[in-house]
Amino acid sequence: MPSLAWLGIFFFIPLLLVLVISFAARGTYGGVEWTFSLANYTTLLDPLYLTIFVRSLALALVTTAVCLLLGFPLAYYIARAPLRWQGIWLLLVMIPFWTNFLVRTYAWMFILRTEGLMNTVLMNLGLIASPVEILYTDAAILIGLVYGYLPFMVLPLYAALARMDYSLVEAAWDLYASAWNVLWRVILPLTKPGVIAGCILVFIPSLGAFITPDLLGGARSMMLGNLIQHEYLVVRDWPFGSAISFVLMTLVLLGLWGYYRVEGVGRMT
Amino acid sequence: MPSLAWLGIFFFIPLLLVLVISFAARGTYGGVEWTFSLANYTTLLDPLYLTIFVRSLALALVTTAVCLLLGFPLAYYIARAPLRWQGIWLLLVMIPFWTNFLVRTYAWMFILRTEGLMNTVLMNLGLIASPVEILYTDAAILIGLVYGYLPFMVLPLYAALARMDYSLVEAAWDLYASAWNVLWRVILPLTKPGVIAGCILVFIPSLGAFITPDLLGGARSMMLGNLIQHEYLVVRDWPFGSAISFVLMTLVLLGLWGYYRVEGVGRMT
Amino acid sequence: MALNSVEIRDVVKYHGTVLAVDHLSLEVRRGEFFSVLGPSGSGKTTTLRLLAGFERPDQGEILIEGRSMRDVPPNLRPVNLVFQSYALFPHLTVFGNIAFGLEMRRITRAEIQSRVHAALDMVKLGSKHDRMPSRLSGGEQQRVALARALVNRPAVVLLDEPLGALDQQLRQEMQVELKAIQEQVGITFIYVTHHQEEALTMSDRVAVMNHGRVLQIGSPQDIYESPVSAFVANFIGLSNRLVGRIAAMTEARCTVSAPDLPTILVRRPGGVVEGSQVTVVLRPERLHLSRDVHQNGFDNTVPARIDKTIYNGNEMHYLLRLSNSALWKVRIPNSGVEQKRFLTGEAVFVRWNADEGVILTNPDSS
Amino acid sequence: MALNSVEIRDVVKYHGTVLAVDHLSLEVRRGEFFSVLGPSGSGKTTTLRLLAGFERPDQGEILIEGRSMRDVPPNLRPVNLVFQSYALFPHLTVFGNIAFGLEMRRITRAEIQSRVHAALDMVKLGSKHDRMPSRLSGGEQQRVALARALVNRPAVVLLDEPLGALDQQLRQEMQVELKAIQEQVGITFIYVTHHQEEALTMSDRVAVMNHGRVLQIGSPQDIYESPVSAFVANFIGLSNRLVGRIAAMTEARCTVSAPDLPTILVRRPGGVVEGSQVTVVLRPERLHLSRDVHQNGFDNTVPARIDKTIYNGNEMHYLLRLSNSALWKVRIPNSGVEQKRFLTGEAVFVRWNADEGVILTNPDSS
Repeated sequence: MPSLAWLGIFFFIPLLLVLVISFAARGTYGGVEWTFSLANYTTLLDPLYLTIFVRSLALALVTTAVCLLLGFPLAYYIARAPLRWQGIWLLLVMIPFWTNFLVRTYAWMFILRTEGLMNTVLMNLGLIASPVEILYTDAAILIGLVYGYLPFMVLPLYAALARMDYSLVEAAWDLYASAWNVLWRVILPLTKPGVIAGCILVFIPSLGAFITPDLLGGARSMMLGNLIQHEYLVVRDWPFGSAISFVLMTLVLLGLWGYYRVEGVGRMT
Repeated sequence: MPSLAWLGIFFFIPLLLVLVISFAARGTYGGVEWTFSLANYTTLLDPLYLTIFVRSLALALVTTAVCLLLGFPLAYYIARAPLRWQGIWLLLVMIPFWTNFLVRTYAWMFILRTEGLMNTVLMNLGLIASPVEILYTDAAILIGLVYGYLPFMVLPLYAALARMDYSLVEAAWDLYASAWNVLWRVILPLTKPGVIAGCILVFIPSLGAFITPDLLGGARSMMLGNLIQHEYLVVRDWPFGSAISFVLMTLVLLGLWGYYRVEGVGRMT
Repeated sequence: MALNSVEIRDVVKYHGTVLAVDHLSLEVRRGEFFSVLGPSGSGKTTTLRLLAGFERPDQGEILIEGRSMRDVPPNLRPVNLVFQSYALFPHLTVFGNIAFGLEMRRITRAEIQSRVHAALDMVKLGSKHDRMPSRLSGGEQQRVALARALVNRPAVVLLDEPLGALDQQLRQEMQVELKAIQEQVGITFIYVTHHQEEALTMSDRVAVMNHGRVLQIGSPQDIYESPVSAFVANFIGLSNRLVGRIAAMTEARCTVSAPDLPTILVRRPGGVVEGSQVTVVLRPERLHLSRDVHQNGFDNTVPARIDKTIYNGNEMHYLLRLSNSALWKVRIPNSGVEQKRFLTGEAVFVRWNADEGVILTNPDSS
Repeated sequence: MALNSVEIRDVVKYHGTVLAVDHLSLEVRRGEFFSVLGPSGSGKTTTLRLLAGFERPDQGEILIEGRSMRDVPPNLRPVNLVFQSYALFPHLTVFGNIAFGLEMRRITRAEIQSRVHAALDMVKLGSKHDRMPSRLSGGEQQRVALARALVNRPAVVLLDEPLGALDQQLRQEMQVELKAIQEQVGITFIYVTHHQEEALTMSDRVAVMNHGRVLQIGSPQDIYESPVSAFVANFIGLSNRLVGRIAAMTEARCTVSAPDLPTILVRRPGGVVEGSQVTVVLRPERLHLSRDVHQNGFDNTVPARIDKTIYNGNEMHYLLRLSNSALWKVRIPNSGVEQKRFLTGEAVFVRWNADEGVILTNPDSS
């Protein structure tokens, strides 16, 4: 197949290059010195970097969980709405996607900062006495990430729920299942591919995000995305940046491969 | 609906804020001075900015077109493959998505630069005599954008093609249609929602991209995304950045609304 | 315990502005095989969904086993539904599907085992308990759906066109089997269908519905032999119609005269008056054809011409044009090689006995 | 011009390792309504797809109008297919669907107009030319699919179970209509179905297929009255079977003896020998029942017991247990109110004439 050929070149050469560079060393003035060493990978075992790894994973997981908890009822509501409303709802959900990522993130800075919109409104309403400090905390990063990636959760969930045969829900209900059991024993198993797809689509960019933590996070909030950005743009240690990136990708692909082995890949579509 | 309430707050407040800020003025030391003026919008009519607008639109359109031309045959091939292969193919197509955007872009820098991988290979093969200058041209931006956003084109195209009733293709063939007419009169009209969705998903982030033009584009390659980034991060003229962003969003939404009026939104799903 | 498994009392149900069920009252006896027969849009499926609890009546009341179902959600009702599409859980095995209802009711694991296997044996699927539904044939899926309802031993099993997706031959086999299973378990079955043959062959009683109302309730024989309206007569099998006036009456019979036709002798129904307009309904298989006007032994003889002949294997269908230009159908069993068949265009005489005709006084109350 | 519209010469087609069509040879005459009847997996749909050109034979040749179709793609073949699922273009109106083939062949706009409207009138959809297919009923969609094929005036129209998605009543109406349209236009129809009644009522000739091979080709009467194998007999309607040996022969008849049964008189077929084992096939509607052993006028009488009775409106189905414990079916038309019905468990006599039985010498060549 000619398509196979260009796909291979176009898709895999850059990834192979990342792999190769990750075994090289930083040149004196940045750039790459073509030696072979595992130093970049051993450096990653430094507690400094392991901490960043764990913090980033935790934040990405929490982001994914929050998106799932918010997105599932929303997607269910849309999928059960009259057909002519479904499209309009989906457009609305996509709205954040239509604006520049940077601009959206700045909007959240305006909202969350100490003398920002949220505190002003809440204080004027008398709900709080003194401003809540949210900006430059992990909570602010979480809000920014959820806002940015919720559409990626809702769309696959919607697709799975819209495709689900609703008579199965009725069948479970008829067969003595409570609302909780209908959700847990029927809806979730049937829409699992959509749930997994949504979680992947949120988890991966959350893990690599650097603009949101940069702008909304505190001074100590170095995340994996920032670390890679830092190595590439500031320190100009591309080999080390590549190594971080490659470990990340490997972890993600291993997770997917595990899922594939358990579930069969046909269901992922 | 409680879902309506949180959706409204969560989704629209940040956008409204962008709109409000776009009518304000830059404070002396950055930040926002709360006056009302249309100055930010009139500034946009300056030929300097109009040129950036047109250049960005053109590059985003070309990116979308190239993604469509590459993505359609690929998606068709995947959708007609045996079911068990479809999932594997989709995973492969998603590969670029699994790596950090920054890292991917740097990989293209290594490949495209004058003494880079591509020129080395082509010169060693004797296909070219002297290195081709691609890095720091619009062509490099194009390659980077296509690489980054092709998965967003392939996925909705695949979904539309997989859902298409293949017997309609056979019916057209049976009714004297040539391969070209089958494509043009049957397959494309039937998968139009997927084509539109794919084009939107590629066009919008292409228009707002700033990392790719920043790294792969030349010194004179200021794009809309860079402009917004520049206004926000360097000049710190948030009101002007908001105005650019808002105009962009309005254009996109008008385009969508026009499509909705013509086609009915139910089909977009 | 109540005598009736199900009582529907004056139930009204709107879908938006459409009246789906119109002051419906019905009683279904315990252990009965009761069919609700009607065209699509007649309200029969809505009736079933009201019984299952997926929809609530706008007015009226539903009692199951003498207990009001007002505000009782589907999971607390003693009924189980066999869906038209089967609605088998695709992520569970055959066993898992059938055990689902028992697990939800927290039956012990040992009892679930024995009851599910008994149900599997009843529907002859004992060996396929660990298959996924997608690997079963349509007929097998149908059996799993039935077992999934029966295993719970509900008061009533509701069946929504359960044989609709099967092809003709399998459908006929399943009719016999379904009836046998119902007789064996003794559970009340309420069977919704638009297929008249299914309703006639399986049911103890049939309710014919149209436009949300019940037109007639009775045994299959009642419905077929004595339809109360032209709609029922037409919906339950083929029928020929003749509109005329009652010209004379004796104690047992009456004479109907229609333009351009000889007078017709029909059994006299209750409550008709001389001179009133009536419709006579005749089943195509009750008519006889001959070339000879003088043949004896029939009360009525009408001349006609053969318009079309259709060979059907076991019988011939003839379309006839009568002298009043009405189009009638006649079905004659093929009695073998020596049979004389009639040809298109031939002049023939249609004959039948007075008792074969049914007089409808209300021309159409559909 | 060739006499035959279609000739299939020794065609073999594998799907992977599965033999879908096994050395098939067929000739279809010009203007004929030809049905290919078989169960699913019999190769009938593959045969149709080979004719349409969607699949290529692995061996053998196909001629349409005397011209070899080797390497001719579907868009250049003078045939049009009516799909089982209709396959109407959902983005085109009824007019656009029917005009599609004409537009592809660059017919002038004026001629397209007149031909499409003529086709619409033929299928009685004149007023719905600007509807989208999704707004049509199943029967209307079926007509559009037919018109879309007929409007091109192909040499052959191929129909793939076109009535499969319609319900019983509509299907019977469409059978009559489809046959009338075919007679009107005079185009060769090749009709694929698993539905024996459709094949019998509409066809000039029927080919019965199984396992990729043709078992019998003939008129509907031939196939129904003189099946060549038990598979054909069973597939074309219900049948009762009796296995025995030829005990004696006269010029016109032979006597068959079977264990635990009286000897049976049957019409003598060609090529049987005394003592050889044969299967006698009897149609359920050709049998008569009585309580009285001494009734005259039939060649054969066999005692039996009623096992099950099924009321069907127009007829009674009886399941009988014979003295050799075989299970037979008998169909008796309901002849009205005065009729004596038989009850489950009753002892009866089954009677029939020698000419009603068919002797199969090859027990089963399916």
